[in-house]
Amino acid sequence: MTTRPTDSPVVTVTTRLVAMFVLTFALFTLFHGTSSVGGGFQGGVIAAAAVIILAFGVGMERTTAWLSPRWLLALVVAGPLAFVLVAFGGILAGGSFLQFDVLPIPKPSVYATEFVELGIGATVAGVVVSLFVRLSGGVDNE
Amino acid sequence: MSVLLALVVTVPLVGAVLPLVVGRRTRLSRLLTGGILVVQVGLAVAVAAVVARRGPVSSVVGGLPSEVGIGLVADAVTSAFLLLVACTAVAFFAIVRTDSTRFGDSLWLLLVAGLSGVTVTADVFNLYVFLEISGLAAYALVATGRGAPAALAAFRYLLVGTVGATLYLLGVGYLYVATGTLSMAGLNAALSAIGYDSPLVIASFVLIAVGLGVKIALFPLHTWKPAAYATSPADVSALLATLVSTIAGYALVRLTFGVYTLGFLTDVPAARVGLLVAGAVSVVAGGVLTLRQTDIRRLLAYSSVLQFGLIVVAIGLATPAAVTGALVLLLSHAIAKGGLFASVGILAREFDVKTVADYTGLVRDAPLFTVAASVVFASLVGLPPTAGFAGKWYVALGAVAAESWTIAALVVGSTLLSILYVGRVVETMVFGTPTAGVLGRGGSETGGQSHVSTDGGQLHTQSLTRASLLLAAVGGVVVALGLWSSDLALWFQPVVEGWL
Amino acid sequence: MSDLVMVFSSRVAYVAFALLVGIGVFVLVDSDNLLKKVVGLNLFQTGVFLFFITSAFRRDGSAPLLSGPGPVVNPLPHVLILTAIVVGVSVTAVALALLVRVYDEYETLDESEVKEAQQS
Amino acid sequence: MTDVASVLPVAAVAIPAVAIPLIYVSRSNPTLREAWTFVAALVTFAVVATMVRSPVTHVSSLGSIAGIELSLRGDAAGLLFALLASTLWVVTSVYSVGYVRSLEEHGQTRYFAAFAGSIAATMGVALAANLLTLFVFYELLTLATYPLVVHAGTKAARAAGRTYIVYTLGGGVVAFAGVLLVAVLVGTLTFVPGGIAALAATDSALAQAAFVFLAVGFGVKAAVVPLYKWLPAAMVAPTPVSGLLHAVAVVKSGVFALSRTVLYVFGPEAMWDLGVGLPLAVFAAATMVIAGLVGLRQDNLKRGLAYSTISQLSYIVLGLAIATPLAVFGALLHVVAHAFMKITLFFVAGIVAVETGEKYVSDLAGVGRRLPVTMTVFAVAAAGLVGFPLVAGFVSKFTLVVGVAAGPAPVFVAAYLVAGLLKLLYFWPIVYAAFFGQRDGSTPASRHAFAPAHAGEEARTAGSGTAAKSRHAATDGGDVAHRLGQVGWERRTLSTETTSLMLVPILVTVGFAVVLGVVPSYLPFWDLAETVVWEVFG
Amino acid sequence: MITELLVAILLGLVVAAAVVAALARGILTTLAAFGAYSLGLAVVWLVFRAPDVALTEAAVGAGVTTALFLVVVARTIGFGVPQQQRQNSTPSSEFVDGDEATRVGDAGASEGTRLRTAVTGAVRQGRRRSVVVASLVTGGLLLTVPALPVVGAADTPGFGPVTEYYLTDSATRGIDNVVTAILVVYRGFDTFGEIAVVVTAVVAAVAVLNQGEER
Repeated sequence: MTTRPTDSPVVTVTTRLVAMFVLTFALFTLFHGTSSVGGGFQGGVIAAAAVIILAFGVGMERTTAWLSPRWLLALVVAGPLAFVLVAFGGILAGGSFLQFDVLPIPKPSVYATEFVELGIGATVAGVVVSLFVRLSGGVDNE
Repeated sequence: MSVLLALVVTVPLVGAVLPLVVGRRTRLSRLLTGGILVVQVGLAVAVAAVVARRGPVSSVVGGLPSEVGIGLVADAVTSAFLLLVACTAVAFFAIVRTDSTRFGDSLWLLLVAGLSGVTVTADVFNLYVFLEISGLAAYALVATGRGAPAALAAFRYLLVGTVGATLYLLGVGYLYVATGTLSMAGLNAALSAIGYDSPLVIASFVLIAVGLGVKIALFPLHTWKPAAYATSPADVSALLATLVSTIAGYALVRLTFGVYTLGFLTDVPAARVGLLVAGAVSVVAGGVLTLRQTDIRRLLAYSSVLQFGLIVVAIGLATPAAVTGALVLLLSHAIAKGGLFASVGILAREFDVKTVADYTGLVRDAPLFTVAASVVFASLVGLPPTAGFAGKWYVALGAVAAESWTIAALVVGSTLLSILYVGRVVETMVFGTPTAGVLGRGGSETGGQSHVSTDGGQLHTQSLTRASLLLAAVGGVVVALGLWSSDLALWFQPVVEGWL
Repeated sequence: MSDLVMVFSSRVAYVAFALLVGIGVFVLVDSDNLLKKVVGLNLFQTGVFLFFITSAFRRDGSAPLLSGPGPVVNPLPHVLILTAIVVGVSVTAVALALLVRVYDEYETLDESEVKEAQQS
Repeated sequence: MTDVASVLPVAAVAIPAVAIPLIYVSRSNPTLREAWTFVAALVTFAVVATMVRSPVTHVSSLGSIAGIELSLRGDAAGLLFALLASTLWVVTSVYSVGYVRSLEEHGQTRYFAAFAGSIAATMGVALAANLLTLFVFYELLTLATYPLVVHAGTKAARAAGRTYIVYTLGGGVVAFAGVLLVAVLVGTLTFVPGGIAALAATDSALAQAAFVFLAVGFGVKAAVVPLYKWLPAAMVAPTPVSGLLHAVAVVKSGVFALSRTVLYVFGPEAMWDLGVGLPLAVFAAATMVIAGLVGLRQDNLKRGLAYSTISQLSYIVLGLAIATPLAVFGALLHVVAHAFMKITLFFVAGIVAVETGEKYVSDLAGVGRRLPVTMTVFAVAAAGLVGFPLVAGFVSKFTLVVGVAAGPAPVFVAAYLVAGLLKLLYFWPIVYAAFFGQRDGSTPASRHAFAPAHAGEEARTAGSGTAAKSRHAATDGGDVAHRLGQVGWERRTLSTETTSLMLVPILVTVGFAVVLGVVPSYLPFWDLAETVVWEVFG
Repeated sequence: MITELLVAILLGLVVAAAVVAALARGILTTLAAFGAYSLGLAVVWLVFRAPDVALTEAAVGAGVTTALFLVVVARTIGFGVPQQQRQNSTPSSEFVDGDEATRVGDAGASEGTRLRTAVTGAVRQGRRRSVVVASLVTGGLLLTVPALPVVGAADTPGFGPVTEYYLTDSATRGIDNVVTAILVVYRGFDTFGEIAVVVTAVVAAVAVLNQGEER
């Protein structure tokens, strides 16, 4: 049933609007992880929720058409990559594994944390969307 | 140096991404995975070398104060299990795994990462995270088996395994509420300060022990194991049989003595009795259930229930000899069982021999296999001079030293339980008269049906040789480990003494 | 007796935690529908989450944001549960994937029917 | 004697072990395969002989298991047993070739390989320097002999194998408990002549328990009542196996382990102080008499010999239990004497089976005509077992009786006399019937004196029995005749009665038995036994 | 006190939702109850001053998890009418049994999931066993409740030096949200592992489904 496109333009438009709004909210959550409520998980999951809403509203085929498997894979890989960069960055900067305050950037803890959060958000979003697509029997992300 | 411990986890974890990004190039994926596994062995060797030279190493991720950050630690015992994980993973990957898929390769690495993480972490919550990584990878690996039963077995495994992990998590919660810390060293100190007989501490121990008991597959929490191991592919069942329960058992040892300490077992006799009873019940139930199995891999899985019962009994005894015995048994059982699952799995895959009856008269077609299997089985039974005997000897020594006569009788008598099922298998292999060529070779006068066509003869001979040589190597290892068990015990000694 | 009432009424959230875990276990053991077992697993896990979040709470505390006023609740259990929630959804996803396969093979997700199918 | 690190003890164990793969790889070439057996047997014998002649004690270490060193040490007691086993392996190898070839046995490679493995384990038992090492090889011996017991592969053989394995491994488990207790009590397992001193000073209840465990555990292989059932069952094995393993290697390993326990772990004095010497003696005496009585009723020749073995083993155990210097000396001599005599008897039984297809005493009346030399040898060996002078059994038995009479419970002398009488009652009719009986049963002597007809048993074991007979009948025209209705035996002479591969071995073993009976100190066994007694009792 | 009362009421609702999810016969009812349950919990988290967890719970529990359930139900047993295959495989007589009337309420329930329930005493015995097991678990946990600190107490070990460190140090680092600070900076290794769990999940799911399709 979720894979069947809905005919009603009202539904389609509404879900697009809602999805846009949710996606914005997701990004907001994602970027404000260090200063207020939110972070990578929350942002990532909400972003994925936007895609899911879209899929329920406009149909799975049309949703997945927008989703490039390559991009999804890139998203999934982003989190571990961000972690590894920061982790080994800490070592290269003379600190220890995954040490933030030695990184040669301004406000290292804050920005490095933001960076990692972005990676987490990307991975979570990518994974949840992939899972949703695969479980609903849609096109796989290979 | 501190980065070494982090690398042991990070390398396979990040490496697990590589098979995903190479796309459909299966060979490349296999090559990369193999490479990472080799690197992992190197890392484990490095850790062992450092430990040998300087004693235990520890570090805190992120260069934080130890009580704040997540600690990693490696001592003599840790390094032995790290080596076990790394070596087993690469050996079975190279020898037993034939049809790699990139997702499977990735899961393989994730399992290694999770188990290595469980081994080196010094933080009880961090342990949960790695327990879940290894768990998820294991469930999925089981489901890579062909056919419906594999999916169902994996699903049941997932349900039970997740319940176990969640119970463990809840135990961690109780510990945290009682102490306000999650680091093992911090907990060790805090628990003795607040008193071991606090209900929260006892509750946490029960939950953690039951949670890990699921992964260890103690009776009656073993239900996931036989089906999962009997339906998964040869390589997977070998890997899981070697590592999953073993590392959980190691975690139980580590937590019992590193966190709760002997003081807890002394102040709360019920906890010790609980461990002893749980172990004893597993020994007996495992022994009895093993006798009733017809499928060879289910039989092996049930035999693990018996073996881990002994290990838990040894933990409950909590004497230096018994704990040494538990560690030796963990290692020896892992190697023996892994080798058996691998070779038996290869035979099941290539020749469709799956039940004990299928092994009738195997010696004619596969004499080396039969002899090697007998040696490995002897280790499971605990006959000298194998490693299994050494482990049992230490445990029995501990039981006698503690004057726990019932337990001593159980440990010594468990040999008889094992002999019954092992004897049946060996006798079938050696003296049974097959109705047809067992492996579809050599024909038969009665014109019975062979299991496979003779077309793939060459390939089949190869895989039989492979299975036989693997098992022979494992047999050599269990005997060598038995003959060097004193050195192994000496290697563990400082750690065990530190615990007790 | 009234002591006991006091003890439990001051720990209502912990009582609820015990109940939720129990309900989760009940569904896990009782349900014949494999899908529903996964729901039970989720109930079970969230019950444990309740334990953690409750333990972090302090009566006069605010959310663990430094910009906020006054003492804050304990942030660490929140972190642990954030992690655990993500772990939980991951497990659920894998469980569902397995069920898709089980259904493809047996054409049912009813445990007793699966058993029958397996035996035949 | 001083201890010297040496490879010889390891070599004694390793050479038979190395022979196993060699035997296996040359499986397609029977001559080469058997050559390996001979070479291994001779080299092993040479190694042991070198140690016997050497003025020093050879010690070698095999590493350690579970914190206790695995080491081998060629002391007097060990060499006594090692020399016995290696000598008889040479003889048995010759006999085996003749036997399996004559019967065209299946699985000959497995047979020879397992045989070599059994010898390796026996050497380990003999030369073990401590209780754990002994236990390790004791268990290995069980595993190595199992394939030989079930060799026939028939249902009966597999059932016997199961009985064998349950008894012996079960005994191993009990012995394991004993080893464990000793380790915990005194922290060492190394053999000390006269016993580990610290053991006498420990908790006597635990020390008693340890002794009981060890005695029961090792008593299984020594076939002490009531743990003897496996031995008659194991007689389904091929005859050379019965001969070497179930008259020498396996059962003597049990006896030898028991003597190590008594003489080198607990010490004779401590044993009696603990109050466990008397019960052991009672069990031994009971075994002698019971086995003698049951043996009388056996019509199957090999089973009868098995019961005789059970009885004779307890001669030794009783000597050890009484533990006066002379009794121990007699016991050690009897280990040797019984080995030579009993292996001879088993070999004769094998020849009878090969040449005539008969397995039952009641079918053997008059067989002395068909197998004159063989049956003469049988008579000599039997006389020795009964205790006639000029054969080995007389010397050892006499020493035993004198030693026991001088001990704390002289009443046990009676057991030896009764058992000797029972032996006479068993062997005399067989020998008499063989030479003076008639196959048609026309004289009273032709029938078995005490056993009922074997019809019932024949039906039970029909599977293997008739197979052997028919195979035999096809190859030997001479006996087909009597099967077709002719009664009586064909008369044959030394050169024609059987293959020399089988005849020479029995002549050699019986020769040894006679030498031991006439000039007992001529062979090194006497000196070795003397050294042991001197070591233990000071 | 207001908070306590609010918490009690909310928890009552949450437990009620859980009971509905547990006892509902149809899978759709169960899932609806489960969604409500998750939302309720999210509100509880808010009241307990855990906004980050609340946000995640709402998005994951009520959102993603429920959505995943829905697509899988749609793909497998379906929501309403019994499956075609089922009618082929089971005799129609099974549809007629005494309990049918009680189920009419669950219009959207899958018939298949309840075919066999309530037919025989064996099932009832199974249910009794489930109740016993669940009661034992709950009872065991309730035993520990008196030993737990009073809800809202601030003098527990949890508010010890470690938490103090987190609060002061993340202020020095300039991270306002302490949860984020702990998640990434102090317990980054956990989060690393957690990312790995997520990746494992997708790899596992794809591997599982691929294997199914390869048949």
